[in-house]
Amino acid sequence: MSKFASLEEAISANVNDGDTIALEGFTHLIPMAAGHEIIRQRKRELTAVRLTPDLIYDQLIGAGCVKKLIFSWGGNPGVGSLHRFRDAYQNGWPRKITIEEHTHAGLTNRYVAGASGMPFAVLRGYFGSDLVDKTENIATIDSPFDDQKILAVAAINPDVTIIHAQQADRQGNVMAWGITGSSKEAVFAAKRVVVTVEEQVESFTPKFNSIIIPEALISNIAVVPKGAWPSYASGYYERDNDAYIAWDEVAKERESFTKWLDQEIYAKSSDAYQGSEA
Amino acid sequence: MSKFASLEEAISANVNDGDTIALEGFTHLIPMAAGHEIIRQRKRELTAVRLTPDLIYDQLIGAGCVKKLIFSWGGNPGVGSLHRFRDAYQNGWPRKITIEEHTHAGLTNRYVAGASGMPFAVLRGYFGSDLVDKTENIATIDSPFDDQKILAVAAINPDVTIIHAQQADRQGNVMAWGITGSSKEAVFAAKRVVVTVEEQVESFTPKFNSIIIPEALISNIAVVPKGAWPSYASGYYERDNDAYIAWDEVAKERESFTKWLDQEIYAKSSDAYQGSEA
Amino acid sequence: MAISEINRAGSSSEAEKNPWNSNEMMTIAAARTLRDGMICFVGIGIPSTAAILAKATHAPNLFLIYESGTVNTNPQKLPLSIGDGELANQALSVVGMPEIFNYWLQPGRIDMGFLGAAQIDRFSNINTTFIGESYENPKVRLPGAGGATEIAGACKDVIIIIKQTTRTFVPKIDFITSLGFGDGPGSRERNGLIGNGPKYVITDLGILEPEATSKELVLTALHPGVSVEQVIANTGWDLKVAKDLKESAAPTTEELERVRALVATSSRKKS
Amino acid sequence: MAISEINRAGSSSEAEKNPWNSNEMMTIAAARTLRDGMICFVGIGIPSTAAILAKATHAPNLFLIYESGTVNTNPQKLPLSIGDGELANQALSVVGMPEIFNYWLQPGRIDMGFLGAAQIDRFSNINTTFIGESYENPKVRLPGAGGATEIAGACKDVIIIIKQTTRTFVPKIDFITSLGFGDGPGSRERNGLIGNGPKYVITDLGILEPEATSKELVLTALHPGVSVEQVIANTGWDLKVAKDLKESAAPTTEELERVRALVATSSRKKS
Repeated sequence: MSKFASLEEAISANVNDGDTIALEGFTHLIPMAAGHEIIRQRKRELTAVRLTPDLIYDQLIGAGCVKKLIFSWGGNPGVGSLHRFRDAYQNGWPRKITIEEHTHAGLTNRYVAGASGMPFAVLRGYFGSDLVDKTENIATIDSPFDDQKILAVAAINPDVTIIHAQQADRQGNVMAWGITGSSKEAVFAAKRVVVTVEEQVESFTPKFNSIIIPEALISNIAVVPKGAWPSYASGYYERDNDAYIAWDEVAKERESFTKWLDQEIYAKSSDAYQGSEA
Repeated sequence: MSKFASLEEAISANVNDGDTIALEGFTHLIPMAAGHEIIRQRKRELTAVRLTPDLIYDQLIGAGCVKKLIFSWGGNPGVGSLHRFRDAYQNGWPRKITIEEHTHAGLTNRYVAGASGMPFAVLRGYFGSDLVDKTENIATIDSPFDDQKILAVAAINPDVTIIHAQQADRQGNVMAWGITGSSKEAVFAAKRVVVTVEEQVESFTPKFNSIIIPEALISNIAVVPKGAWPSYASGYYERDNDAYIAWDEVAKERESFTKWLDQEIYAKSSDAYQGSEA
Repeated sequence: MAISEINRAGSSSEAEKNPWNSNEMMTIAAARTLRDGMICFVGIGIPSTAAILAKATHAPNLFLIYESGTVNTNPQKLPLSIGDGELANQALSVVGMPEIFNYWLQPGRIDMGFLGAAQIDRFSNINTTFIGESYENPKVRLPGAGGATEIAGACKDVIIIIKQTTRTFVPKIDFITSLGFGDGPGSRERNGLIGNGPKYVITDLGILEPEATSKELVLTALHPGVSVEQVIANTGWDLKVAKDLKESAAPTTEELERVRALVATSSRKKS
Repeated sequence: MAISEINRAGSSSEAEKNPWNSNEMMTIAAARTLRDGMICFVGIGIPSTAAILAKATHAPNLFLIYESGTVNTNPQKLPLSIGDGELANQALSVVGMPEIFNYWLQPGRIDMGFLGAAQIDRFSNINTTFIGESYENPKVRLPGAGGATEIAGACKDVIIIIKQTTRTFVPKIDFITSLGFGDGPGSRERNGLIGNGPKYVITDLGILEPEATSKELVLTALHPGVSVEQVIANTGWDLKVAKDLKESAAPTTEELERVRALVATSSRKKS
């Protein structure tokens, strides 16, 4: 009963309409191919959680998969706006989406609480920001030991968390290294976990700044080389900054986006994924 | 202004009478030589925090350095009792000590709160245990998001945390690998940090399960080979189980302990520390 | 725990071929309760021996976690301390204790947790803190909770391994370190514990299980050669006995050989 | 932010030898505020350029942390995104974001945090969330808080880098994403913030600092070639000007060369 599966199988088996999903990875190791497969399988009514929506959620939103976005920084890093997100939020195209907006510290701690099986986590955050009045799932509580007011954020427990990593071993354990953001917490917080990896290896070799995700936490693994493109996978390929810039043009207009969607997603099969061609 | 110092200087500069100290390391990398130096410098009125008092705090308590012990499991691992701890707690020799007793989960989270600069951390712990009525610095709070009762533990911020690690680089950054327990949190929680290391190296090489303590967090570093003996330092030497067993005999009687104290601590200088001779 | 107990199973024919002692039987009985693929939170001593034995026999994919931070470890010899180098060297990974307690144990991710105890009562509440009249002036000060309180609270199921005598099986324990079923049904829920509580209490004499409704411990199996009277005589309360009382299968030759080989890997000298 | 601004410092002799643009001056002014050994929480863009410049010149032991998890990083070229590979490759270590926010930022361990903004008011409150009438129907939706709210709250000191126009320096910002001094003295304390708040607001025209008692921004320095009138005309409120108004030193040749070399490392194509 191997957990290795095709990307198509992994998404089909673990992502359902109406799910709360978290595709994590901070700038690095963003599971782009998995996002494309969610679009290809025309999943709908998703609540999509991610610190930085980035291109991956701009695409999911533009394709109409998302009803609610939970996030903490919504731009195209180093480039500008996420046009599909803005068009959906401000103009309702292709559908109206709602948002729940946090700070990085707050959303990270929502994952921490979820990973810990707690109803909430505490931080000194949001204080003085107008976000306090706009954001669900935060509350002020009193310290039982002194007179400080503390901020509590509600746990988030995605139905499925999807991450991309560099390697899986034969048993299906996963190793990622470099910037991992809040991925570990998003994995521990999730009911189901899908991992895409650059490659399968016989065994791991030590790396600085590595984390291991035990097979026991993972629902399915798919080997998807370049699965993080145009973000990057340390040790495999670099961030394609040109593609991030090019996305600005693609996403700016509904027509150019729709054309991209048809040509790059719907017209391709999941196993034809090769980031460099898109 | 190098942070490298002799063990004598490092303890003298950072440990004061009346301080709250945390010498961490879980079974592995216990800073035994640093503990001996605290005894040798006859520090007094210490509040000593550690999940497992182990031999190191049995020795500090027997030497009269400690007024209060904060801990979560007080035995000689794999052997039996900590006789000096029991003699002090039950009979007041060489002085009466008070205790504050937690669970591992609770005391670990006291460090987490301290590391986070928060007044407290939350967990689902102590529930149903009589410890709830005996232990300071815990409280029950209400979840603001549902009707769960949650346990809060107060932050602990030691005046000084001391750990042992395998390596320091030339800049004074420290690398430890293998079991590190709650050491990282105890370091982040502390006002001052002393690290003893097996050796200084030019640069680090990748290891599985390693943590890096940046020089910026450290007050002083001392190179003390075998500084964790009779606990162990992965990659350097193994746990001296015989010494743990032998300690049972040494610590059982006040006379044999006093003789040990005179011969092995007071009669030796700090730079004569060689674990294997003790 | 020296391997020096009298073999209580003097009468069975299997025992004549393969005499075993009560520690071995207790270890083997515990190992048999583990199913392949379980995530187990393991302590030092008999729990480790049982878990390693199970992994070497019928449950090769047991996933063993120790509180020291070793995740999915596969020790080839018996660890002598909870943070033994063997546990770290054979682990898939080693993580900090906040991750162990907050991310692994607390959310109910552990299928089976092992606990020992100095005292146990009829509702499987256990004491590892002190023996005597008061916390402040104990007769015998024990190590305390360590990970036990939250293991008892959060694991889906718990196995307690303890030698059965009237000193250990007492009507009222001197201190509740870790909650079993409190004062009976509903007590765990009122205390906010998410796990099911103790599933088996495995002793050198037999196996006890909480009754489904009352949650009171019932003797459900005798180890070979042990009589009900013997168990009752070693219990400090009026022990309930199951109608369909079973007998544990005697240790097989393979089980015994593996337990003994494991114990032989222990390099600990006897003092 | 293309390097295409008119050099505002046309009159100084230094400028004639070494004409610079306003982005360069803003970057260099920010770099000069950093002292060796500081722990700085850095963002992408001018903050990165300033921090790397300072580290390459007068502050070689600057300790740079980025929210992506890179600790004590020493980038040799300009990162284009907050999680750039260069930041990870040149870091002492890379840790998870809970450690960055909970263990590094929250306890007040950071000496200096950098922030940008779309709008700022006289009490250094900043908006990076939206421009327009309402949160629900913004005219322009901006990226939002990211790390900014807690950077503003917890760093010992904060530098805000922003181009000065009447669109950015406004009487009332449309949304307080991150608190500066709220509505004046005592506001930070009432809100439970532990850091001192903004120390410098560095613009393309000069430097503003909060007045010690009122906490209102005061123009304390002009960049070379800029007039007070020019700054006032680019501020949306009645700007206070310090009595001892200073002039920033013109960029040195070394500063300019290093800034330009850094910017040249950026491999980003202009679209």
